[in-house]
Amino acid sequence: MQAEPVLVLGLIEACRAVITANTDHLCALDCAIGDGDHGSNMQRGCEAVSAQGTALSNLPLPDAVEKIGMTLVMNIGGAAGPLYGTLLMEIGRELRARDRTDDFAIVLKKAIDAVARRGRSHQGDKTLLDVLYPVQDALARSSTLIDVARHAERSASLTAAMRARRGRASYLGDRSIGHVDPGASSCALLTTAICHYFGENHRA
Amino acid sequence: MQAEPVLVLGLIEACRAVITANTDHLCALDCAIGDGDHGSNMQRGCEAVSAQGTALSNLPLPDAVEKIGMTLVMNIGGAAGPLYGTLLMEIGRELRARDRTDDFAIVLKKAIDAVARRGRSHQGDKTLLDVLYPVQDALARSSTLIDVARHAERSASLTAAMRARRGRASYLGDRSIGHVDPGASSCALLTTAICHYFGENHRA
Amino acid sequence: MKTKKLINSGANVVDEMLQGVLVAHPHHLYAAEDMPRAIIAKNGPRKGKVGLVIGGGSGHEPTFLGFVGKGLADAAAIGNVFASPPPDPIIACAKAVDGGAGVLFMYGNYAGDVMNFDMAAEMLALDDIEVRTVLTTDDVASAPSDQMHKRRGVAGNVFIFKAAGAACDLLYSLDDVERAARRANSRTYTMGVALSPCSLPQTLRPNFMIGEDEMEIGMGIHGEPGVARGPLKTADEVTDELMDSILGEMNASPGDRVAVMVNSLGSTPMMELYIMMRRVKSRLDDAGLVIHTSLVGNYCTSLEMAGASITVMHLDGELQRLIDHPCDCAMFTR
Amino acid sequence: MKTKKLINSGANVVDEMLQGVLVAHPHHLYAAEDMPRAIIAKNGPRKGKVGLVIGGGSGHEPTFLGFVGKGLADAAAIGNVFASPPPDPIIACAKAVDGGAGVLFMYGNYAGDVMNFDMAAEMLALDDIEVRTVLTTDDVASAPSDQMHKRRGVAGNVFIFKAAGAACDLLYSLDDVERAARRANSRTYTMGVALSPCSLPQTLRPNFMIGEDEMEIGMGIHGEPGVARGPLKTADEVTDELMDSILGEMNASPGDRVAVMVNSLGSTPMMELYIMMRRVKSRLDDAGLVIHTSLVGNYCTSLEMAGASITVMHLDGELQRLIDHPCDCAMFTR
Ligand SMILES: Nc1ncnc2c1ncn2[C@@H]1O[C@H](COP(=O)(O)OP(=O)(O)O)[C@@H](O)[C@H]1O
Ligand SMILES: Nc1ncnc2c1ncn2[C@@H]1O[C@H](COP(=O)(O)OP(=O)(O)O)[C@@H](O)[C@H]1O
Ligand SMILES: [Mg+2]
Ligand SMILES: [Mg+2]
Ligand SMILES: [Mg+2]
Ligand SMILES: [Mg+2]
Repeated sequence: MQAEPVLVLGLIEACRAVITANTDHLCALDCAIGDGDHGSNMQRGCEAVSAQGTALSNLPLPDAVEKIGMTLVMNIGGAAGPLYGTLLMEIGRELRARDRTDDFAIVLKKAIDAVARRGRSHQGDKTLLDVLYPVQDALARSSTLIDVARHAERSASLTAAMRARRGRASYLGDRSIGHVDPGASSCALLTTAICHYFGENHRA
Repeated sequence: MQAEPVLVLGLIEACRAVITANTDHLCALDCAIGDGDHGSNMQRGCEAVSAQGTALSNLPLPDAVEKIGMTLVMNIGGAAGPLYGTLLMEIGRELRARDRTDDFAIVLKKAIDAVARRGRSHQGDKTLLDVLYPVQDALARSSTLIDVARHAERSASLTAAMRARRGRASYLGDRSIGHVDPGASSCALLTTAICHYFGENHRA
Repeated sequence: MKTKKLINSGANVVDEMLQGVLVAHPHHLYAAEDMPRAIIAKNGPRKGKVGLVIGGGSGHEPTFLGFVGKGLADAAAIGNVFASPPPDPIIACAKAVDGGAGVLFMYGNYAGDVMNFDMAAEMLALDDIEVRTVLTTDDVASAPSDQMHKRRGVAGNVFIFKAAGAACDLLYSLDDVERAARRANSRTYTMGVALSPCSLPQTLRPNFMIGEDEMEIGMGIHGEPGVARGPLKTADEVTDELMDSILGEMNASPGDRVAVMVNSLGSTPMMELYIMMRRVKSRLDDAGLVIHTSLVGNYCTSLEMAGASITVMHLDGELQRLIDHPCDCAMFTR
Repeated sequence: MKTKKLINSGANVVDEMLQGVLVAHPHHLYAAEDMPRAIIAKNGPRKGKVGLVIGGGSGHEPTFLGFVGKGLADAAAIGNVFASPPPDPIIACAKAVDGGAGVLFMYGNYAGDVMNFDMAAEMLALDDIEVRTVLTTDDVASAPSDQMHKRRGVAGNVFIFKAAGAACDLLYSLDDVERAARRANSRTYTMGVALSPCSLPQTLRPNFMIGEDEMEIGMGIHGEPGVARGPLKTADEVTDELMDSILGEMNASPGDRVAVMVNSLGSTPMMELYIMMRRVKSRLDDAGLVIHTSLVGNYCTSLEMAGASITVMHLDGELQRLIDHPCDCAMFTR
């Protein structure tokens, strides 16, 4: 199973572009309930992945995805690095472990569970999991790409009502309520960008 | 020669009052061409002298004046302490050394020269000497109290045109021009307050 | 309004800082090969000694890299500003300092650090390097006392790392180092106050807003909000608030000895720290506690944040010996 | 807008600071009897040794009191914020440290300090204590090189005092201590840059105004204006400007050794100092000069002023030995 080079490069660029356009916004969200660096962290990660673009595009898809995860881990650091990194490394490993690639919802579920284990966190803790699980859910229900993206965005905004139980925001207790979680926001932005990219280029 | 207790106490209070009323102003002048503390320095000195009021008022006048000078030295520090302190210590000593107290202009001249030696400075260097010498001059010419005070104030404002050659302001070179010297300003304020006090209480 | 900083580019601050650190401290420090963010003590690691690896985000200098040296940490893994280092430099640190007696990871209890150090430990396990972890949780403002494990690690790090580093230097076994480190952490209490924010070099924008005459008690060292915001008080009143919380946690008896730190968060001058120290002393006197040793200065900062923290380590015989043990680090010598 | 400070009252900051200093450093420091502003080393003065007395205004901590201790200064006379101490504490310092071999006064070249220390020296002469004076004049920004005697003393103090203190500790005669101190001063060059002002505790108002993206090269450590104001540049550009001036003064030959300091004026984080240090090193490399030792941190501050200074001491064999000589001070240990 060889990655479609254009696909991988296109997705990488779509993700990089949406993060770059929202770096300040994500930092501002993180200032409110964290330490203000989530935008810079994500940007650093995306740029490191972009820099490996050509090398990645020649790998089989599972290897490419796993390597993207590793690159995110090693370049983002902080909380976002292990979380997004684990997500992609696990997706890559799961993809490699199975013959059928059409069962992406199951692959994603396993990867998200690995993220939750890594973060010792659960849905409802006001983290990026509160976007990842709903997105997975929508995929499992075979929603349209547009619906998946909408779902991601709504889920991110719903984190505003939550009380943070993990990460820096958890120290605010009730004062975390009323703010969208930065990790949830970046996750929704990435989901939307990915859905949009598939919509434009690879009608699913 | 016993100090007239009321005289000494009255002068001390007159000086303290005018400095207290102008502390911020003197600090602001010092901010422009120095380190911004001249007002606080002078206030600290005046308060230390006031605190000794009763003790001072029981001393013979030369001793009282010398002790005021010593108190200023020991409490002001910085440049103003040795300068104002030397002025008063020398006035006290000169007063003690002579029988006639009416020759105050000569007494003052000797004391100002001692200040200049202490500061290794001269008239025209943009310091309090540029008020002290003109004041002494006016006294030697037996000017009225009102004239002495006017003279002091005009002399202080004339320091604005000078280029500082001593003290912190000297590092500004030409950029010291255009600002009134803080020490000259405090000296004029004190002279005016003293003249006013004599005018009100001891018509000379 | 952007904060003025003496930097070249927001993206390069950490790498350039580390280059400066290495040229300034060539007798104390070097970077692991091909891993500039793994800073190793020249004179610390040795055979048979437990290796102590500390680390965390940058922006808290001299924490962490200043505490690398003989008698203290053997290595520090350095992250970006306010971001945990990734596993790579952590692994490089562990490998460089492993003397066959195992490695102890110590760092502040933050989700990001936990995840990255855990990933590193998992990978090291594959190489048969035994790794233990002791999180520092000294910030009493960050969770109630029945949830100590949730607390953040802040300036108390210095004393806690110091105790653990001494235990390593004295060739304690891994079990004993871990025990001593846990004990050091459990007896160390910090609380801070912030007066003004800092700005990340990437954004140059203040990371929180605070009124012209306000202060925030209990703010974290990355600008995480604290327990109470209120009008700025006098140094004595602020010190009392911090000491009330600390003493309330301590369960100390008259005659007990303590190590004390009054720490600047970055831009608070030493003058103010010593004014607070004076009050700390009178509060400890009132409680009958004896200052065994004290530190006053910049030990765990948040870039140029204004504010201060007070740390009290409740000594016992062993902790006292460990705190007194000499150390020779790039930015800290005892 | 008033600057927020952790103080009790603007009038008491120095006395309260000193009380804090004494409780924090009881093994290093004590105050002369009835003279709380005369801070004496517990372990420094001794018979037959020249006594070194330093001093100046407060607000530059750890200068001056942090450099009192064995191997460095024997005492420091402490003034109010940015104001020379009066003669009284200076005299008390001299009497406390006089070991019969004479006393050396060393302080920055400021009119106020000169007058107060001179008054003290005159009074001590009456008591038959021989006093010599060496002014520090390391600030290259403060006067052209043909008027060295007019220059101010700034962060270079640390190296210059260190060399003189070592000479005292090595029991040099008063003549030789004076000679070494003058040589140390004549070979030490400092230049600084300020980015934002500080506020005196008495007024809580910034002591100068500077634009949101401006810096001032050559500003003094009390906010005295410098040689040029311009737009904020990168760390490398700023370092180059400072190093150009310093190297231009130095008259050094390739292979010569130097002691280097990158000093924060108060609120500039260590991260930025080390970024500058990196560039200092490459400039020294270009000139073929070898860094013998370096200091990076808060050594001579101006309360919470933002900015930094670079000091280079051009070593020779003797200065190198003096700089390497151990010292043990409250806030500085080598
Ligand atoms: N334990 C955790 N489990 C899951 N997600 C977490 C956890 N801790 C933090 N996060 C996510 O990470 C985001 C913060 O990422 P980032 O700002 O890059 O890292 P840091 O908190 O180290 O500065 C949070 O908004 C949240 O979504
Ligand atoms: N060498 C000197 N000779 C005479 N007057 C001086 C000298 N140096 C400073 N002054 C005077 O002292 C004033 C500053 O006093 P002050 O601000 O209290 O001390 P400092 O300069 O130590 O902060 C100057 O405005 C000037 O009038
Ligand atoms: Mg963050
Ligand atoms: Mg002044
Ligand atoms: Mg972070
Ligand atoms: Mg002054």
